[in-house]
Amino acid sequence: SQPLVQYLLHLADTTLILGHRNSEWCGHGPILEQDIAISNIALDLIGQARMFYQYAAEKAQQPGATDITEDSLAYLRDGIDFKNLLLAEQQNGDWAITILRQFLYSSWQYLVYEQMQQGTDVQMAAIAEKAIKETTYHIKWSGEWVIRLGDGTEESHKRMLHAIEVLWPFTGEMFTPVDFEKEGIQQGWAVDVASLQQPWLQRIQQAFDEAGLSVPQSQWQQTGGKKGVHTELLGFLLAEMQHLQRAYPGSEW
Amino acid sequence: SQPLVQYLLHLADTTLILGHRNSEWCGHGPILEQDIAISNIALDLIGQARMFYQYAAEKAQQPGATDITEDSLAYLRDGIDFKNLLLAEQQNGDWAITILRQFLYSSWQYLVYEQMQQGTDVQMAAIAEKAIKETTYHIKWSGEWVIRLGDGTEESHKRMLHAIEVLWPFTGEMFTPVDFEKEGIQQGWAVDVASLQQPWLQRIQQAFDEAGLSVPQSQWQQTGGKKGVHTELLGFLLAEMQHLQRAYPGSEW
Amino acid sequence: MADVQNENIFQDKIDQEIKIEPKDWMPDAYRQTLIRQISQHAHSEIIGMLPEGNWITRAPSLKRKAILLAKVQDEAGHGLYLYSAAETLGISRDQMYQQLHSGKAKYSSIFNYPTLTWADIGAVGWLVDGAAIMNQVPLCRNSYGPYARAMVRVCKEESFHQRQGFELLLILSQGTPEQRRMAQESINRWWWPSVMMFGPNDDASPHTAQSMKWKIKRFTNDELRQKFVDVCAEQVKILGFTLPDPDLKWNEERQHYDFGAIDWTEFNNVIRGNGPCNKQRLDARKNAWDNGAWVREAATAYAEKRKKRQAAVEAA
Amino acid sequence: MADVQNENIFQDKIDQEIKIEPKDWMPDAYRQTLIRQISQHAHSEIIGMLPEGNWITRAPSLKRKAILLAKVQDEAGHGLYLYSAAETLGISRDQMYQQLHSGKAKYSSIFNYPTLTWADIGAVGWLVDGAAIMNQVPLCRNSYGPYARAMVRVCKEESFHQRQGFELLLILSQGTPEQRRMAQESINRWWWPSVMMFGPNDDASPHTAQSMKWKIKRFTNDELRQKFVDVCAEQVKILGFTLPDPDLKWNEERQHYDFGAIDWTEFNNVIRGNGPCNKQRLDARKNAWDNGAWVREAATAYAEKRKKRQAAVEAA
Repeated sequence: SQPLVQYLLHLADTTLILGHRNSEWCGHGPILEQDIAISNIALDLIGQARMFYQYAAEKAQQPGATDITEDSLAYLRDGIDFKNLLLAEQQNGDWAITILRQFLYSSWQYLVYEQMQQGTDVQMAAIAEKAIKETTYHIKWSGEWVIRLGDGTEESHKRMLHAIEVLWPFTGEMFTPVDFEKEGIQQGWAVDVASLQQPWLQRIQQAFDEAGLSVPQSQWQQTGGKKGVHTELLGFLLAEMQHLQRAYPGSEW
Repeated sequence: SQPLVQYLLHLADTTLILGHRNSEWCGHGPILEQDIAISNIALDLIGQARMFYQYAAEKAQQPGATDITEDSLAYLRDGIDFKNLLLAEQQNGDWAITILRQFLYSSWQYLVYEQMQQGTDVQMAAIAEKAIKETTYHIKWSGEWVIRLGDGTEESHKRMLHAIEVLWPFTGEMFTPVDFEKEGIQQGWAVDVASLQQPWLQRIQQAFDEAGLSVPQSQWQQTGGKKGVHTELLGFLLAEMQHLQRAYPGSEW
Repeated sequence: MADVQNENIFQDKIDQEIKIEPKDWMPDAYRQTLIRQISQHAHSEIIGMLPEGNWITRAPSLKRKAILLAKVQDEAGHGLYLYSAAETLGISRDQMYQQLHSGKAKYSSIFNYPTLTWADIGAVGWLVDGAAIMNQVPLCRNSYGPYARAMVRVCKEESFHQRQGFELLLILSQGTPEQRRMAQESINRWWWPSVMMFGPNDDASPHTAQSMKWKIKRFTNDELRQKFVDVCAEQVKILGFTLPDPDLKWNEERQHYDFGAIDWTEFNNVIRGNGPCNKQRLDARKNAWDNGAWVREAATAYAEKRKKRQAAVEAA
Repeated sequence: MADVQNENIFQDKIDQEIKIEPKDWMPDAYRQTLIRQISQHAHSEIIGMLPEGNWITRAPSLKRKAILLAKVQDEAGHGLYLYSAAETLGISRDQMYQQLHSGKAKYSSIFNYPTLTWADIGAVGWLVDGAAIMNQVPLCRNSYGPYARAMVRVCKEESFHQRQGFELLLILSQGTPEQRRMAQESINRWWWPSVMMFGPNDDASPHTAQSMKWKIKRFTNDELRQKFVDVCAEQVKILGFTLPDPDLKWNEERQHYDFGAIDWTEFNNVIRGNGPCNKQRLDARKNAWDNGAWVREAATAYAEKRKKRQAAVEAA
């Protein structure tokens, strides 16, 4: 079950890290209602992460042991073992970057969950079924913001262009399967992400059209997240996130 | 020797934390020569911290044991046990805040070392003798910058006023002895910081006069650092600084 | 109708426990007192997000992270209800923000203290939310309808938060020596500021009589404070910790706990802006507001464009 | 004097290993080549501070923190020497910065890779500084006096840095399994980019011949690269790690290590701006520059005020 565990960790890490990033907005959002909305999405993502971590812990556990838990997986692995998409760990930047990151990600995640519901793994299918409802809302919310900012003021349009420039190189990774995924695709429990690129692009194109924005043409793409090769940002995020678990090992909280 | 150890930790923590803050500039300074200068001051302060930590470790060690080291003291205590001055942990902000923080601090540190050289503790006296030479340069460098920015452009003057507003509430703590200091003053190994306030203020006044800046009148002062009651900034600093020691316990580096 | 007559009808309703509603006549001083109190309360919820928000990224387990995030989000929601209640009195949310950012409007001083350890999240929940509830529960029956209804929703969630805070401390109390130390140290720091949350002593609280007559207030500061001390002095025993007050002692005669003198110098200092985090808290909110200006402008511009386009379509 | 005659004298000096000095006549192409090369080298030192600087605040011991900080500071010093050397050729430091910030001037592509673990600090020291030294030692004897003298100082410190990097990895190699894994993974990431530091293969490097005639360059890219591979292939054995090249093998006949084909697509990608950190590195420098503008302006304004005051005093 090693590739399965890796796959589950990839899903768990990505949702946790993105949830963590979104949660950094809490108390600092540009509009009170949107502060609540982004915190809500953070909560949804952390909730999804917990389901994947719990399942991963169950699968990774040696018979009779109890040392692997959702928290040991989230708090006691270093960056070299984190398998989140690079997109998820990118900084919040301004509101344009945050909502575009969410839209690019949720649009992908929706397609993943859609296929996962049909996969051979019953538990993953159940998680996907629950999570896809939340994701539907995340796409709607972030997509509306993409249009609002793209078609808002000159300033907001400029910031959206900047956000696209910053984030686009991190999208290719979503559709590039690594070894554990390839094995899972063969065995039927992993989503064939390469096949999602066209439908994903269509959805992005549609929103961008409405927003007056252009999808960048064939640009260089950065990968590595799923193999534990991250950007320099993740190390700082984990140092902060894991501090208490590391500083007071073996404690109950 | 408990109060002595606490006193040594107060000195060590303060110089380490300020050195750490200054080191954050490395590679990001406004002028290449000044990037080198602030890194140099950071190095000096970290060097001084090491001498105090090593001495504290020696004093805190149980006979025959070796588990207390400069690194265990720096990396394995949490904020509640850190005794640095609050001034040291304040964020770098802009260059005005950084150089004013240094000037306020070094002007105090110089007076402390001056008295420490006359103290009853031979090892502290030796550290002070070595360190005071460095501190002399730190005052000169930062004092010149205070004058340069205070008497530079309208913008730089405004930023100096802001820096004074931000940092002044953290200066009173330098002259307010806590229990371990009071005991040390009685026994002759701690510096009577209350007596330094007037000479310190004179030095600041002199530089401020030349810079066209005013010393704030009797303002409220924040204390707590020496007792482990810090600002919210220290926790984040320590999470970052201590990450590797915490994540890989018992490793040699 | 003459004002005197209005005033009589108004006070009559209040005496009969009939809610005053936005369109009803009310004395200007009643309106102003309510605006001041409700907006101050709303601001407290918003500023109150910051000290707890400070630990969201460092919560020590996924469960705790989710609980804390949900709690801080609830506070944003409370802010929302309360701003809406205040708006029914004829002040806009932007006006209220402006008063907050300029320093004209106040918020609860308790949020000018820093959260320094994870245990503070527990202490804030137990003591600060606990004190808030003492203040707020009577407000569910206050005479102004929209405010009373908002408070019903707020109180329901607050008491949930308080239980979570207590439970967090309970876990720490059963934990390692470091955890127990962390929790006790946290209680030591938060106790007195929480006791001060009830405001000045009654003899130094001149507006109380009028507010009680209007049923905006139903108990005096000292009555509520005593109740709070009585409850906490018992609860702290369950935690196995102590409250940092050597004078705290059960008084058989009064059937209340006696407690030590409050350091009103500190209280007044913090109110005057000289608390550990006054500047930091207000700066955080002002930054959020300033950095969000372009977002709000874009949203407005887009909404207007849309409206125009729709009008053009309908006209065609 | 005719240019031909000048050119002969110039080349004569070079052939006799006499240094060219700033005031000497030199061909424009020589000057431009040197400006490009020295400023590129200076920029590399400055950009090179960033990947290592990334770990200063997280260095795992006080000793390592001091060593790393001193090293990064040394690089700033190298930048300073080199900018000064370039200035003797008639370009100002501000002009050079502008070329860097606009993307016109290049810097070594190696610094567009991220430092992801503490082991990277070791790998950068061992491999990146190691490759740099291979390139730089011959430059100590290059024909332009100020550049040659700057390089003597640079090389002395660089070889010290390289030893520190190797020693850091050696400690990790003797450490826990996690530390060994961290180190091997780091070597895997840094090996090929380091091999690419020597630039394109000789047959794709058109300027080499002219540069060698001018003694700006003394060995070809491939010669230096081979030397680097030969040295590292031996040193990695001491560490007990491996280099990520299945084709690496001692060739008895050539008395050199054979090694695998280089992925020039990646090399060209990174040079064209598509490396993992190109944008981030340049943004960091541009931000430092932009945020420092008011500081530089204040320093200039103050210096001028002072000068005027002094002049006024002297005139009086």
